[in-house]
Amino acid sequence: MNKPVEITKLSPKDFETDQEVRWCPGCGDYAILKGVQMALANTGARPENTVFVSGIGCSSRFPYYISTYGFHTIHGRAPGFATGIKLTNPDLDVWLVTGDGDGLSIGGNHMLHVLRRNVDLQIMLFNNEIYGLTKGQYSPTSRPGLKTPSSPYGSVDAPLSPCVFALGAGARFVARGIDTSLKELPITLARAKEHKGASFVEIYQNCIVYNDNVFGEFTEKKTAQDTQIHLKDGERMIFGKDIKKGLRFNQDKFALEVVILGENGITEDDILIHDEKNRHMAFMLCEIEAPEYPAVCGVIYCNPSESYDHSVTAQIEKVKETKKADFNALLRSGRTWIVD
Amino acid sequence: MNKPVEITKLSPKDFETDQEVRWCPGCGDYAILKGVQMALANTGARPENTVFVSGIGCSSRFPYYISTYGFHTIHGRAPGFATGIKLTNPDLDVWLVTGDGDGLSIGGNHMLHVLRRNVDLQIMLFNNEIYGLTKGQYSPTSRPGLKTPSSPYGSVDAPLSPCVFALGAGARFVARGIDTSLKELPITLARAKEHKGASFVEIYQNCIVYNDNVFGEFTEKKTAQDTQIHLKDGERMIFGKDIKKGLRFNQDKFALEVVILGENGITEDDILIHDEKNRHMAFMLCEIEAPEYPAVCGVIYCNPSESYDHSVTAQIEKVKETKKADFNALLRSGRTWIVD
Amino acid sequence: MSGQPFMKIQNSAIQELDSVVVRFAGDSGDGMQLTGSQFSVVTALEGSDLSTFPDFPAEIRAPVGTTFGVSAFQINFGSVEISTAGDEPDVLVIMNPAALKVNIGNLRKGGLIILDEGSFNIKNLKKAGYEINPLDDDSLSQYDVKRIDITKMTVEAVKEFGLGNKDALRCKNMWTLGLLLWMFGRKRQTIIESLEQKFASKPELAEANIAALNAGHAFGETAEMSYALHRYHVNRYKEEAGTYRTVNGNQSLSWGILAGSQLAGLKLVLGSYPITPASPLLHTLSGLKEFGVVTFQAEDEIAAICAAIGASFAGGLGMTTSSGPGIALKTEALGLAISTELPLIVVDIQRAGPSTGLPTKTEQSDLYQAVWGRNGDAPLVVLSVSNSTDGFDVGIEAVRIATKYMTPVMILSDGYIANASEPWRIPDINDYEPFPVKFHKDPEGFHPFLRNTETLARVWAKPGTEGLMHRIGGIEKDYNSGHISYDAVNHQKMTDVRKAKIDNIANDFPLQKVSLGTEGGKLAVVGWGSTSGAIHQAVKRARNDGMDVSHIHLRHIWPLPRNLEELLKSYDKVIVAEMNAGQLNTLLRSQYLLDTTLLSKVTGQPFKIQEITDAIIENLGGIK
Amino acid sequence: MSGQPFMKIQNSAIQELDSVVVRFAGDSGDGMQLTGSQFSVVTALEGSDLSTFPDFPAEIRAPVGTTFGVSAFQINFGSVEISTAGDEPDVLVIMNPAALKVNIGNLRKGGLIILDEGSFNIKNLKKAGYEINPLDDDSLSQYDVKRIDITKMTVEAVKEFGLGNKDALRCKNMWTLGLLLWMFGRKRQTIIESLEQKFASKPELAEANIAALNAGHAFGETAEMSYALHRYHVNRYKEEAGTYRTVNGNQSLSWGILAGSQLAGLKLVLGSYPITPASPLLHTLSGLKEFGVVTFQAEDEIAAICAAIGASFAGGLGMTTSSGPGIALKTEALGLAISTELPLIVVDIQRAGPSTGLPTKTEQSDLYQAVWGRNGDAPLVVLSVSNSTDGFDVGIEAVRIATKYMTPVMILSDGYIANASEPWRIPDINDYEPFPVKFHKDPEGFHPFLRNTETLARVWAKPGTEGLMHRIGGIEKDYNSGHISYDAVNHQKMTDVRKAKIDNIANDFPLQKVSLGTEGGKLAVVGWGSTSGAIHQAVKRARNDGMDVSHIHLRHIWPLPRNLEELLKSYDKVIVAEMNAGQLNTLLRSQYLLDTTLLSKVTGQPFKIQEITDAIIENLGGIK
Ligand SMILES: Cc1ncc(C[n+]2csc(CCOP(=O)(O)OP(=O)(O)O)c2C)c(N)n1
Ligand SMILES: Cc1ncc(C[n+]2csc(CCOP(=O)(O)OP(=O)(O)O)c2C)c(N)n1
Ligand code: SF4
Ligand code: SF4
Ligand SMILES: [Mg+2]
Ligand SMILES: [Mg+2]
Repeated sequence: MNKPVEITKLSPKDFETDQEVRWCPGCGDYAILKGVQMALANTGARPENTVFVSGIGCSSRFPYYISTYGFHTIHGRAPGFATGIKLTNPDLDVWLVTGDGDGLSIGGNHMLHVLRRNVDLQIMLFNNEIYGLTKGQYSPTSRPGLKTPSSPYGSVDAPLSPCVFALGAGARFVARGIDTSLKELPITLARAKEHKGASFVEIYQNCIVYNDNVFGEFTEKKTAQDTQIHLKDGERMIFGKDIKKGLRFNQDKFALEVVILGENGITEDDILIHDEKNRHMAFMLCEIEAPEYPAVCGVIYCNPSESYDHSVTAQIEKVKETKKADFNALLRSGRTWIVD
Repeated sequence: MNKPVEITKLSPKDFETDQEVRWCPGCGDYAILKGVQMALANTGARPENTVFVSGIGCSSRFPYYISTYGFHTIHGRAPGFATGIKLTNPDLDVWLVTGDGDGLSIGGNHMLHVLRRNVDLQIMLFNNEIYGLTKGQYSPTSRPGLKTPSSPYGSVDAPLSPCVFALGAGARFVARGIDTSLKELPITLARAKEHKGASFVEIYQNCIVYNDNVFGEFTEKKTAQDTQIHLKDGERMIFGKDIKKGLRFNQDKFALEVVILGENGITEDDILIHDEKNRHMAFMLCEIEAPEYPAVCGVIYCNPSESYDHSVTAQIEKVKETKKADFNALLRSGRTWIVD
Repeated sequence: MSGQPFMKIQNSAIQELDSVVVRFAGDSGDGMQLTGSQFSVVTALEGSDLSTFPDFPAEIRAPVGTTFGVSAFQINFGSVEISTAGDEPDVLVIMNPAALKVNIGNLRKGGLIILDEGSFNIKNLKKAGYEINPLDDDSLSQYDVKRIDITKMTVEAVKEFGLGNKDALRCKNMWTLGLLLWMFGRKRQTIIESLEQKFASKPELAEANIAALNAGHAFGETAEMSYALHRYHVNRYKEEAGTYRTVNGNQSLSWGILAGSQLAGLKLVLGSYPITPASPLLHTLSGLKEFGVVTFQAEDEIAAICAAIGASFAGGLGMTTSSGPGIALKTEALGLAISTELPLIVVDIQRAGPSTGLPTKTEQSDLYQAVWGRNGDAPLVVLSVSNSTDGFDVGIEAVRIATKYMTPVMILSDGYIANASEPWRIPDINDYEPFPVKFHKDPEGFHPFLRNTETLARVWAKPGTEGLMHRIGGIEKDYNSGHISYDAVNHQKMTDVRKAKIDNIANDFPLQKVSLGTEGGKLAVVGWGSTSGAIHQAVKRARNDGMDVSHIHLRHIWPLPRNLEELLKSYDKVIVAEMNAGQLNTLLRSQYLLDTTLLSKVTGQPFKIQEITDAIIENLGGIK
Repeated sequence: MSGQPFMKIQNSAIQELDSVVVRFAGDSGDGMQLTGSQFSVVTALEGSDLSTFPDFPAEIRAPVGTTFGVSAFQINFGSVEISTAGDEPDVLVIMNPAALKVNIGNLRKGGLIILDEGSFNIKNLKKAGYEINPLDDDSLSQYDVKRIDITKMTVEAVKEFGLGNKDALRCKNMWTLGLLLWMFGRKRQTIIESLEQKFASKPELAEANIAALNAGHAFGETAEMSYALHRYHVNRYKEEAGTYRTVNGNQSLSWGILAGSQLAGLKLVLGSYPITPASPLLHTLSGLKEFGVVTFQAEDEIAAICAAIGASFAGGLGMTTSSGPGIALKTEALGLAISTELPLIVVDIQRAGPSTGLPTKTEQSDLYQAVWGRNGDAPLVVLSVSNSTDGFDVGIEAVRIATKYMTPVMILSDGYIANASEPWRIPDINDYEPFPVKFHKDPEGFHPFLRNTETLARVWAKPGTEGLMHRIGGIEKDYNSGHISYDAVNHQKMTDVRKAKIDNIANDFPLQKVSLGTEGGKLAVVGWGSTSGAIHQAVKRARNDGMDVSHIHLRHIWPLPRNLEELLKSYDKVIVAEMNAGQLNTLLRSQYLLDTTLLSKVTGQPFKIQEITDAIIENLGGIK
């Protein structure tokens, strides 16, 4: 890798493998795959320096379809593997693919700690609110009452909000995307890649077989403008087809509310300005939910701090500067005596 | 248990066992043990209907010292056991004792899900920011730079805030206490017991051997009034020896700030009123930290919803009302044929 | 019917068969599982013995037309005793080129192929990886191929209902089923009823499917001559009198454990996490709330077993279900259940490993894990399920042992019998002797590790009981007080008593019987679990051929039956047949120092009868 | 010196001893570990052979004066070869009544007790559970008791430094050490230096401790007559020439694995989670950043092993360390490492089980788990560490095998040798042959499961390499392409090749040697791991007594050495001695059908030489 290589810009197609894609026809995973391939091409990623790590689930089959290095590991544990890879070779660009079951049920703890430690990874959590691969049981993000093979009378579990959880875990980058929003998703993923540290991206993904249209409320193309808000740092949180809706902080209720510009004397000044670095705002934005609020998409929080792999490496380098690595001397440290 | 028993009020001493307490002299666990015994006595708890479940750690030795039923399980898994106990017999009053390692490192996922599901338990997390039992390695709540046997050059891990994590997990009751604050702790624990659902109580606990005085900044009795705030629902968040400090929400910074009544025109009206049911406020209160802010103690968030064990039981009872349990009929359901 | 000259029959006469193996194969979207199970139901209702083997792909819905998207369902039925789904199909029903490609290798030479010619178009051929249409070369010349344009005829048959093309094509399987029903002289009524039920809310679909079914049936009648089709008859199997149903291994096991909990008078509490092929146990029990069953879908396998142990601590019957990788995760907690001596049912529906392996394929490779896979000296009881119906009795036995001896019991089943169905003479729960648990109540001299001197079981005192408050955990306990103890002599004593307790359970097990054959002789084939059918048939045939071979099939893996050593040593030679690299074999050798011969198969597929027959012949020196 | 009439000596003469066992015992706060290790250092520096056994309580700081708060340190040293810390102490140093209570049972009859009379007050006696002061009845009459008011004399000695009472009393251990140094004629200088270093910032503490040390020493001189104290001399042991140090099992193993990674030219990446008694490996390696070692304290054992496997995938040497319950949690991930055929070092420092068990006590009960404890057919390599110094070579060997064969290697050590120290002739790293890893670079015909035809190892191609992008995982892989494969025949082939690869490693292991004795004969004692010292001594003594017995000690647990069967069968009888309920025994019986005799001990304590001697005598029929 020392000789100068001519870097030819790759296209999304260059990131395809020869393996037949084995998701159900119509599965949202196809669109995400395309979005990732676009993001890789757009950001000039090199296949040989890129690693996709996943757990187990439909979503976790992802690495087989990307012509980079890939490790399809075991259920829920991808963050451990990814951490090991990154600590061994911090130059690699490591992506983590997981599902709501893989990443939040069995793998919730590893997700928690990889976010807390801030390991430099791009983490994509495909949230279809269901266990796809095992044929449709409810997951930690499933809505209450959902009838599935393991909840024939309706689930009584309270669902988790992935982004709220991520913030609670101390994530320094939290974003959200929608499988079929192929205009926005590659941009969000590019931001994730650019961010040094753990970038958490929840992607709403439609499982056409076991949980079809669960996000239909706000993914419907026709009404999307009124049901989604795409955040931009430093800009007022205004949305809607007529660009007339906005998010305001109501100090009395101590909560966000949707207001209409021009109604009840609401002006632009009332609308909150998105501040990517404000954790309190991020919590509020992650908590609000359709249909009362718009689905919040794009980069919700981005507030970098030193990444774990960087700190670990830096500490080692610092010690190396002051201590010589002399193995024989190590063995002879402390009290020794000579027999002759 | 059907015959009428004369309930004699028990004293804290009645909750002691004959086992010699084996913590280090001066360990904060002693004070907490006393606080719990007081809370049990005060709330009229019955030893035979009470179960203490714990994982592994110094803190997790707790059940041996309480004369109720007790299960000292394995590292990090107490929430699973407690859930099983509660689902089997929802009439039992189940307490969970864990540490920052047990409950947030290896057991983080179970903590996440027991909070999300809202199982009716009192969860006490003894946070000493260290692994006590294994002799002093850093934990997920240890401060950066801490030198321990496993971080001889200083820890590079970013710490987790237990209460923020709990809120992120969807906890419906979040509180905080201090080991030696024996006036407040039993009250907070009584509130936890009263709350139906998972009650999460972080208790700052001093490990005199491996992390002595790590909370000294705000636990020092002399300055406590200025460095701690004890929340009361519906009351303004005012504190300080002269009752002159208060917490205000600064809309421009979109953050809480400590203000002094009477300075810069600050009046009582500027001070936030604590609302136990407001999640946004709870997040902010959990996030603020000494020394810039006071240590926030007492019940931070309490917003009940149906507990998991209750929902599960109710669903079963509802099915029982409509379906008869006939085992022979079950076996004969579907297609059968007769050979004769 | 393997062995019968299936094809050598007189025209137009109805041929009488002892047994026949039919395999339906098509794309995942072709509804082969439904077709197969409907065919099974009818076959069962008409009294044949049968065994089925659903063989579906790992993908939820693989791309249409690909080889890895092929789904198959095999049924073996007969007027004679059937105990496997059959080595090789006699009849292969093929819905697309990929299905042919994947399944042809296994068809009996001379076997019958019924295929949908309409699906053999260029697109499908390419997807299946055929360069040349196999209908156009002589690659199928050794078989009797019936090329029928099922696609076209189905579309024709349902035309009047105005379905879209997709829905119309979905009726192909019913057309095919109709033809098969005609071939084997089976009635359509049950299927018509179930179609009406299934599509109650969409009557046009019900009608179209029924029309297709009838059309397929009618086709048989009319095309008999032109296509040289034949009809066959398979008689009723003379079973014991009683009410029957079909059941698969996961069902019978779920019900068995529930039955056990009822006989013990305990609330059943299942902690589980979905995993193939064990999820159906969770599904089944989740639907049985009227029995007060609590099912807890935990966040992972560890929480699942911990909740089950917690349930037992609280006085319920804790149970947990999984497959190999999930069972691996339960290892640490299982040690706690052993150390605290709580009853617990652990079910392992084995699948092909190591690691993720082949999740939808079968194997018996978790025996080591079950018997030996823990830290410390940590003995427990291991039982195994031998066929689709056996789970009921094994389940009851497991609960009886777990509660009587205060011990975890591990039940090993596998992916093959989990999904395979067999007819089952439905038992009457009232015929089973209840074994109600007596919780300890007496505070006098109580401590939690007080033991029954006979069973060595400790007392079970549940929270809520006055005066019996106690604390237990995974640290070693004092034999005499139940308190924590670091004492050296005590640790030896406790280790010994834990071992003695489990060893002694052998005295509560029935003596090992010879499943087929004689005590003593030239050769015994020893098996355990789902290999039972194949071994049984192979030994039966060999014995019919005059060979001196017997079949011994183990239900009790640990402790081993107390007469097993003597029994095995009464044969000149012992073959251990198993679907792993030799795990029971290692166990038996270590216990009995017996020079066994291993017959190992690790393909993810069940044994064929022939494979066992070959081993028998080889081991008898080719001589009978 | 066991066996020598220790007490029958002439007054005032210096008695020459071959070896002696001294045990220091006191409260956790009495500094016994420090005293013991300082005494060891001096002893080592003066050239005796030695072996130590720190025996501390499970509690961090148990309440003062309780029996469960007793901390002890035993040292066996001599001019002869020492290989265990000694069966029974000859000299017992007692700092409080609880220490007496806990330790007296093990003192050799006639042994010497030096006790701090000042601590035998009512409060302490009560805490220790003594109703009557044992100094006042005749319970100690079989021993030679020296009652010295160490408390008082220490306080006296340090008075001039103006310490508080607590700090003053903390010097008691140095006073005692001074006395012991006088008794055994050892120099004080090294200890004085280390005290000065330790208390560099608190010179008054340094001075006080030194004063106490000197006072204890002086007391010996002056009180020799009045207390009938004696002096002893233990000569140098004639060791091989070289530079020596003391080392414990965790140190030597940490360094061995690091050495291995250096010889392989790989970055060492440790993923670990603290657990007794394995944590010191994490601690040691965390301090060696100058070697580029990465240590990752994970959130649990699962993440720890996953990070290690990830490290190996990325081209580092992944390593993970734990003890039984933690190893149990790694089971599932270990299956993935086996399935993906990545090198990995897994260290299990065994402790007494099952479950939490006795965390600070030793046992060898994870052998089953190591060899067999996984789902699926999942073979790997298992090595074991036999003493405190052996870990260095075992560590190097493990790395060599792991990287050469692309396989996980499990190393079994245990709590006894983890903490016990022995003198070690420090090797020169340059004497070891490097075995640099050659990563695959060639895209020509590349796929990730291309195998070396000789070793059967797959290629190791690391991310970052151009043209070798590939994807691996736990699903079965095609032998010829490395892609996912659900093919039946392929699964058999892959299962076979995984097994063959591991089996073949036996050819890379040295032939099993007889540690002591002859090839063939009446009796062999087979052991593995930390029992080596006790077996060695017992066999040595028995042979000296003319018995025909040999010692065979295994380092290679799986695969077993290729000549082991033949070797074992060359003896009339084979005893398998192990600290578990018979795990190696089961393994050997299953492999060789050999009718071994088990000598099992499960007390959390190492074997005594005598226990093995008894078994030898019994098995030789009492005749030599
Ligand atoms: C240890 C273990 N437990 C359980 C499973 C079974 N399993 C595979 S994927 C999965 C859930 C997948 O859900 P999710 O992560 O949401 O992925 P999706 O299929 O929905 O994309 C489960 C339970 C497994 N493979 N391994
Ligand atoms: C599976 C397993 N892993 C590791 C350990 C070792 N261990 C025991 S307690 C503990 C950490 C305890 O820390 P914490 O929960 O903070 O409790 P504390 O001792 O500080 O009260 C660890 C790592 C164990 N017992 N079991
Ligand atoms: S089951 Fe759902 S998530 Fe899985 S591939 Fe099919 S549509 Fe996608
Ligand atoms: S080590 Fe720390 S937490 Fe543990 S008992 Fe001692 S003081 Fe308490
Ligand atoms: Mg999902
Ligand atoms: Mg702690």
